[in-house]
Amino acid sequence: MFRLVIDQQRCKGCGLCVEFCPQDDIELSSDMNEAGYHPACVISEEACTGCQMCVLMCPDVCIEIYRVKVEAEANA
Amino acid sequence: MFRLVIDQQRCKGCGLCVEFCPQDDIELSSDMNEAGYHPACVISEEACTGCQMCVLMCPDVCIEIYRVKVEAEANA
Amino acid sequence: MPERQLITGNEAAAEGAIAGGCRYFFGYPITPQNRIPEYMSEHLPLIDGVYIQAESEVAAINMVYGAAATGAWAMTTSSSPGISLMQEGLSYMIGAELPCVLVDMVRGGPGLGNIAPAQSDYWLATRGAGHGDGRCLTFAPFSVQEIYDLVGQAFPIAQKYRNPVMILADAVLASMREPCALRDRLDPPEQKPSWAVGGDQKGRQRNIVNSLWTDPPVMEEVNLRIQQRYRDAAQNETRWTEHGADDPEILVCAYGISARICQTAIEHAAEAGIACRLIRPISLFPFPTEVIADWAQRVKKVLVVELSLGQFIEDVRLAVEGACPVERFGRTGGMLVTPEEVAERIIEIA
Amino acid sequence: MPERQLITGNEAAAEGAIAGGCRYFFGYPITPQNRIPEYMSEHLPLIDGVYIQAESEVAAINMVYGAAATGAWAMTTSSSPGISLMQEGLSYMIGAELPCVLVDMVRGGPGLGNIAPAQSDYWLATRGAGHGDGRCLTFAPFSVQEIYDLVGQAFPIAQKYRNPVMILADAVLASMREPCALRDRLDPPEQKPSWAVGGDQKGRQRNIVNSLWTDPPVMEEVNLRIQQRYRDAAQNETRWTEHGADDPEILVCAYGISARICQTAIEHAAEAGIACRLIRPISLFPFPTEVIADWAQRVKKVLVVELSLGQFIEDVRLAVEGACPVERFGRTGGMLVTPEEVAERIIEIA
Amino acid sequence: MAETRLTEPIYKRPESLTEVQMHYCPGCTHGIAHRLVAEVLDELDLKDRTVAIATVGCSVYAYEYFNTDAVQASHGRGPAVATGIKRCQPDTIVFTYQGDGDLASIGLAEVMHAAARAENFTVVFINNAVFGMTRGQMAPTTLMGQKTTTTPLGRSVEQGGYPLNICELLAQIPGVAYLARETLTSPKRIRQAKRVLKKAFQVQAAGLGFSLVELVSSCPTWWYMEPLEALQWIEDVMLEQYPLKVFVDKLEDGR
Amino acid sequence: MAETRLTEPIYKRPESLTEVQMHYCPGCTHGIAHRLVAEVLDELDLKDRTVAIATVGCSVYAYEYFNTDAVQASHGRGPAVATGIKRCQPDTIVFTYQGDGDLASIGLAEVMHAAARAENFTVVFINNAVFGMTRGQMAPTTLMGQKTTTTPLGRSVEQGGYPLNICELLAQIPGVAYLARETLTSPKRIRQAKRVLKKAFQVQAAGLGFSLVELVSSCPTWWYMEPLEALQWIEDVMLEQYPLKVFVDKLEDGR
Amino acid sequence: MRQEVFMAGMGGQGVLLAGQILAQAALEAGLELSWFPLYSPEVRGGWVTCTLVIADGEVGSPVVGRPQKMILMDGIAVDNYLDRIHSGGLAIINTSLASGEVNRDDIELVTIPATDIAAQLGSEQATNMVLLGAYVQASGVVELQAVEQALHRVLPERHHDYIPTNVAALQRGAQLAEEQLQ
Amino acid sequence: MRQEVFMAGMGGQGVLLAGQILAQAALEAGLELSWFPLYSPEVRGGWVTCTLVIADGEVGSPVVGRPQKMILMDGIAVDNYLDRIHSGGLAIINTSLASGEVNRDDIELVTIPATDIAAQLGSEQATNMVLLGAYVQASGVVELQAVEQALHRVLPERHHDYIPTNVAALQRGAQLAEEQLQ
Ligand SMILES: Cc1ncc(C[n+]2csc(CCOP(=O)(O)OP(=O)(O)O)c2C)c(N)n1
Ligand SMILES: Cc1ncc(C[n+]2csc(CCOP(=O)(O)OP(=O)(O)O)c2C)c(N)n1
Ligand code: SF4
Ligand code: SF4
Ligand code: SF4
Ligand code: SF4
Ligand code: SF4
Ligand code: SF4
Ligand SMILES: [Mg+2]
Ligand SMILES: [Mg+2]
Repeated sequence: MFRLVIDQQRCKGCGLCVEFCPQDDIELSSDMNEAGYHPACVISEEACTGCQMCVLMCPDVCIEIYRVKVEAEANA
Repeated sequence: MFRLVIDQQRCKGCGLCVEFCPQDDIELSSDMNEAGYHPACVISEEACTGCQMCVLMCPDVCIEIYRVKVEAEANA
Repeated sequence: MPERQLITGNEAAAEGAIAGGCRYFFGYPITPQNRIPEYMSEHLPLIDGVYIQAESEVAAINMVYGAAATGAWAMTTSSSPGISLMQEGLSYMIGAELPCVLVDMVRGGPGLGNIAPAQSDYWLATRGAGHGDGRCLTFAPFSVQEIYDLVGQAFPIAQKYRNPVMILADAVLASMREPCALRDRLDPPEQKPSWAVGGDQKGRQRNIVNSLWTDPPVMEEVNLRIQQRYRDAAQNETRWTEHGADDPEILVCAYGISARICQTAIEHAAEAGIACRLIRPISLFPFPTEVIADWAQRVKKVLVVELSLGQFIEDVRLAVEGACPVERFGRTGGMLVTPEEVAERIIEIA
Repeated sequence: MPERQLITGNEAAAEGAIAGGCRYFFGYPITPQNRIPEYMSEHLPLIDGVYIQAESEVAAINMVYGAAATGAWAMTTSSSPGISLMQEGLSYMIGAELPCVLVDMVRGGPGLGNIAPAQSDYWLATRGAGHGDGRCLTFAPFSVQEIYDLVGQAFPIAQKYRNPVMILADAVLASMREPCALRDRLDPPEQKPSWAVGGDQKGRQRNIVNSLWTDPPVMEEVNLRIQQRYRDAAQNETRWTEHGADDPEILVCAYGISARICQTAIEHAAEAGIACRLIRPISLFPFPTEVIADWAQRVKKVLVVELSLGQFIEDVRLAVEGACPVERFGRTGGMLVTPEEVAERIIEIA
Repeated sequence: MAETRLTEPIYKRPESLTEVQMHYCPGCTHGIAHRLVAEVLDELDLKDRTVAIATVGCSVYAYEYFNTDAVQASHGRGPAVATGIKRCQPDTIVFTYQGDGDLASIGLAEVMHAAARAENFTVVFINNAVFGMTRGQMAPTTLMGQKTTTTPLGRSVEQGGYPLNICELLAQIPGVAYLARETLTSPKRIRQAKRVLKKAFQVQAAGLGFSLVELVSSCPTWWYMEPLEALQWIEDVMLEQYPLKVFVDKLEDGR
Repeated sequence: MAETRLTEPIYKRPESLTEVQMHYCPGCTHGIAHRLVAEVLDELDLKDRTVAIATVGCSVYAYEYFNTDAVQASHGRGPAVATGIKRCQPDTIVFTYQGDGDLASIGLAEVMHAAARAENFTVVFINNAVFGMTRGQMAPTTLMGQKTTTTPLGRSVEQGGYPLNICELLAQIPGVAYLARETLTSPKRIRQAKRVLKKAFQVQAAGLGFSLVELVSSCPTWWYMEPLEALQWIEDVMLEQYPLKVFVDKLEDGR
Repeated sequence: MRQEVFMAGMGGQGVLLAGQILAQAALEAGLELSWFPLYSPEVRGGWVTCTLVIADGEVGSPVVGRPQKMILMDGIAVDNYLDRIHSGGLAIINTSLASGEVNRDDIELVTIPATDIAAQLGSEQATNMVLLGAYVQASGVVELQAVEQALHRVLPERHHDYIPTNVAALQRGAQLAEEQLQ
Repeated sequence: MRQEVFMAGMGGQGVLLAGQILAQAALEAGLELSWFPLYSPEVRGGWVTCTLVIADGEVGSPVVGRPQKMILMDGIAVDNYLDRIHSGGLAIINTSLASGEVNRDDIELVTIPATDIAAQLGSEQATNMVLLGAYVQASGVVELQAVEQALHRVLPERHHDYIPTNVAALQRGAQLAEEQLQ
């Protein structure tokens, strides 16, 4: 599983990540950030394939991606 | 027959006309002109074919060529 | 009275030029004067004029040189760094005795600086024009209306003295909107000057436009002729306005946007009981030396207000010649002074 | 004493730079200073230096800008039209607080003018450096030896004040041959200044060389810092020489080649019974204002001799401030004055 | 209960970019180009010996964004400034970042001469067919018919002449060691753009001479388009004038 | 007794040249180039509506030699000056006469942009591989290995870079309507040079756009050669770098 | 009569347009005026201010150190500029984007939740008009109707659709100011 | 001691070289000096002049309005410059290329058919040396031998072949001057 960390203050809501996400997994938030833009946010962490299309397209380098490991708890 | 009129004050004695005359009919004078150059002069008017190679090569536009008509005198 | 429209200083410069008969514009974009080329690119083609976006300011001034050589009324406009690049070209224009009009909408410098208002191209305008003894005739408007008027008037002046005329303004004046009375657009003159190149040359001597004078005595003569024109211009074109008290304690000298600010500042000072007179040179070269010299005899002090660090003050000091102390107040690098600050300073030195 | 060699002013400028530690030269040929780049192209590659023939003067000054940004001691040289083309670049250097040395072998202007000696780039040198409030520190040698010495000294001065230093000479000084004592060539400093870019950046903050200060208060601060350096330079670098009578009737002011001429002229005048003192500014900016002001109190008149039409005289008048009449004598456009003519003029006005 | 752990960052902001927020308009590809250059510097481990040269155009603040030493150069003269730097410090990696106004209009002579001198630095050339910073005037690269603030009726031969194809010009110059044109309109092309940028820096590091990468870029603001629309316009219209190609590659040739 | 009469002048000094003695060094081909241009102006009957633009180089005094209106332009900026003239007076025939220092070094941007704008004037470009007027320094067109006063050991990639081939560059620009390179080394070539010059002016007269003729020329003085030797060097050495060719001919194409 | 008004906000909030419309209204009312903008150099975003001086005689300085009146579009503008209002002056504050609390008691205050009102009227873009309406009402510098007319002059034809909303916004702002000042 | 000498001729006549050789001789004699050329800008041809001031103290002005001494290489030089010689001064005139008649009786005159003499010595190029020799003899500014030595310094190695002819020319010029001045 992958986790997108989108820097919502940096984001200018250009929508390129939204357009190029093959999973349609990003949308623009209806909230505004301080600069007055509607920033991008992930729709479902599950759906993300970590393909980095969003990263490649983002002109403002707002997106970092991490692989998320789901581990059984040690004492489970 | 052709007559070359070489402006000897203009001539800088570069020798290009001399070199390119197919008839070898031009030489540099041993006299100096006012600018201190040895100007070109025609060797034999007869030998000149009017081919204008000298004119074409002359960087200082010193050479004019005329066709010379030899006429019997009117009352001869 | 013609209708007054709310336009920017940039638009006033562009429309003023067209109204004055200019039909040839060559320029390169630079903030804060981009509206001028934009306006020209829109309007000139509609009236058989020429707008060419040059590849650089160096090219622009040389296009103007060529245009001027044909007798055309040509213009370029720019802002500080661009004017620096035109220095060689201006020197050539002066050497070849060619007229043109240029506008410098001064921004904060040096270097890339910023796009805020400044007056730090005073020397560049009045002592500039590159190498050699030539100078630009220089006029400094202080309102949108005056930009419009002066730019239009600059063309015949340039022609008369066969010398570039510089209109020196700044980023505030460029972007400021004020009511401006627009006149009908004049047609360019039909008659080409006798020295102009091109056109039908049959039956007249060929004309040569040139600034190369290998022989120093000839070159010197050209220079003396140019200087004589400057003296003539000093006779005919020296302009200034005066505001304020007839019996002042303090003489305030300022031009352009600073003078606007000082207009209000001396009112503040008057309210505080200090009588001031404001001399505002409109022509910076020729400089209104005499009027300043006269008043300097009669005041306690002179305050020079300039948005630069001691340029304009030198012309004032050259006029005052020690008759009384001359002080400077101002900012630089794109900072403005306010009327309140100037008034305070007046009160301090009075 | 090191051996004296008969070299031209151009060669002195080139060798003086090398002797002073300069190893980086970027220039574009122009008469009458072609011997400088030629000399550099021959010598610099032999000592691990760099000679680059720039495609233009605009490129040359910008190469110097880049070189200076690395902390290198870099130089360019030119003559009047070329210096005009460097105005924007100089303004950038000042704005970015970068040092360099440049030489202007002034020729007759304006425009293409001629290649004869002139001093008509006085304003270009002292009030120039393009747009904005910056200026070049300017020194005017008057002999081949002094060219050699000053060019060498100019590099550490430029570094100290982080500002371009201009050496202002002319076509006579450029081509003149005089005995010149040559010192050993200094190595360039090993230590780069803390602000220099490039090299190994690990473990230090990154350096930025920049003249863009969008925020006017910051830009103003930069300007005030630069002005403070000029004031420091006025304290430390103001240079002049004095010649002639201790109790003069006439004060003669001249710099560079004119001052050489005046040296002999005041001897002629003395023979005719007129005591003169010659003040020769070596530094034109900073200007030796005080010494001129002092002497102006004690003489009948000041005679300014310049090979230009009223440029240098303004600095003298700003110093004299009306204390006594100031007159000008000189030629322009490549004409020289002779000692005899100057002496005559002295006698006339005395 | 399962615990999620963020491990393995798959993509992190490159170290060769500072944290400063870039000032470009939304969707402007300048930002993408910056990121790619920074990634290349990271990957080639050049950050600590690079000098970035910001020029005059929208990217004038590039010196704030690249986390390297930096010099701001006057309009068009970046290649001359780079020459000065590189000649004094040949071991430093130097690149200019120039717009089409900067490089192709006022600075044409400087870039061509640097190429002719085989100066060993890299030019990142952002061709967005317009002067962005100064409000959208015509650039030398503006397309025929394109409306700008100084070609209100569209560029015409009469007023503006023809577009300049910089790569095609530079390809004539033997001092050029690497020369390529790419664009930034899709993930695929962006990846390719990064590859060519990397090549350019490798060519420099190998001392082979002048390298330039032209990136056909967008200016949504002065094209009066949405960001996506702008990318589409590049694909549909601009690339016809500016075909993508590796023009010169001396690294490849030499191997 | 027979009388000889001078009739039929076969060759007379062209009217488009003044009587002023040219100042060029002996054997310098600048003079040949001047003559050819003047002959073309005569033959096309353009003398009375031509403005010649002298630039800065040995040919700076060209305004004294061409018997037309003339403008002396600053170093390298001839094409900008020509643009100003031609745009104000489209019916005037305008040509610049530029050396390789003037055109290819300081003035590279101006000539390329004039070509890109398809400015309708003619450039006569004298490539003599050296800055003649200023004492023989390296020009952008100087050959590899050629000794000049600023390449005392011969031009090398390290110091001077590679020669610039102006025609090859300009051939990339669509605004160019006529473009040819010739030389002046023999009567045959000189005749051909005149033909291409004539074409260039015809192209201008027809309003087709930018035209340029490069003439590979000699500088005996700074090549340190005799005039003939210099011509031979052109043939033997220079033409390899600068092959003779008609690059663009829109007059021909259009017919 | 000489009235100085300073307006400040972020790019995109219509600061300059509001200023220009008021300037046009003043022109049509036969007054003298001078308007100038100062803004940060970003193409989009950044801060924007303008100063408008209206007078019935010569305007004098277009630059004003301590303006009599201000329209402040958001909290940042309030923080940056409120201090500068001339004692006895007037501030119109957009309380949708700023708190109405200020540390000055020597000025008149009109607080309008302009963005909210504009949104209610159908377009947040009309925030500037709400504040302008309030200002015109509070200052009395020109008739509100003159401002409405100026809208037609200043807005390009293609934006005339927005005029009804803008007029409503002006009127609503004026009304609120009137209420507050009573 | 301060001696000013002005030399003038056409390009190619060796005016500058003569000046430089004399300057070098003066340097090696431990004197101060200043030499400067002025010429027309043609690459070849045109007029050439130079001025040399030699002194045993500070040189002062390198520019001289009325030089004490002149070397005039041809008729044009005589026409252009002779007027300027300081009263009581000295002119060395090359009578091969100028008439020896002058309209001044307040100066000393040495007339030498230098070109002819040089030609006799095998090289017209040595004309300048004949005149220089005459000048050195007439002026006594330095020893003739110093000039001969200076030749070695100033001429590039590859031209040292010419030195014997040049020395002969110097000596012949000196001799003729001595004869005339007796
Ligand atoms: C000498 C000079 N001339 C003009 C300008 C104004 N100027 C700034 S940026 C620019 C054009 C920028 O266009 P481009 O290089 O294409 O960059 P973009 O903004 O499109 O990225 C101009 C003309 C300047 N700063 N300096
Ligand atoms: C701005 C400027 N820079 C430099 C010069 C000096 N300069 C005069 S001619 C010339 C080069 C001429 O070379 P080229 O154009 O090849 O002409 P050529 O003499 O070889 O015919 C230079 C550098 C100048 N006059 N103006
Ligand atoms: S990584 Fe790929 S799938 Fe995940 S959000 Fe980005 S574009 Fe969409
Ligand atoms: S591409 Fe970047 S800036 Fe654009 S919306 Fe997505 S995260 Fe925001
Ligand atoms: S015309 Fe021909 S044959 Fe006659 S002299 Fe000239 S080159 Fe020789
Ligand atoms: S070519 Fe012309 S200049 Fe040369 S020698 Fe012949 S006539 Fe004289
Ligand atoms: S103006 Fe154009 S190029 Fe500049 S930042 Fe905005 S979109 Fe990008
Ligand atoms: S220097 Fe060269 S180009 Fe110039 S005139 Fe002499 S030979 Fe011709
Ligand atoms: Mg662009
Ligand atoms: Mg050449």
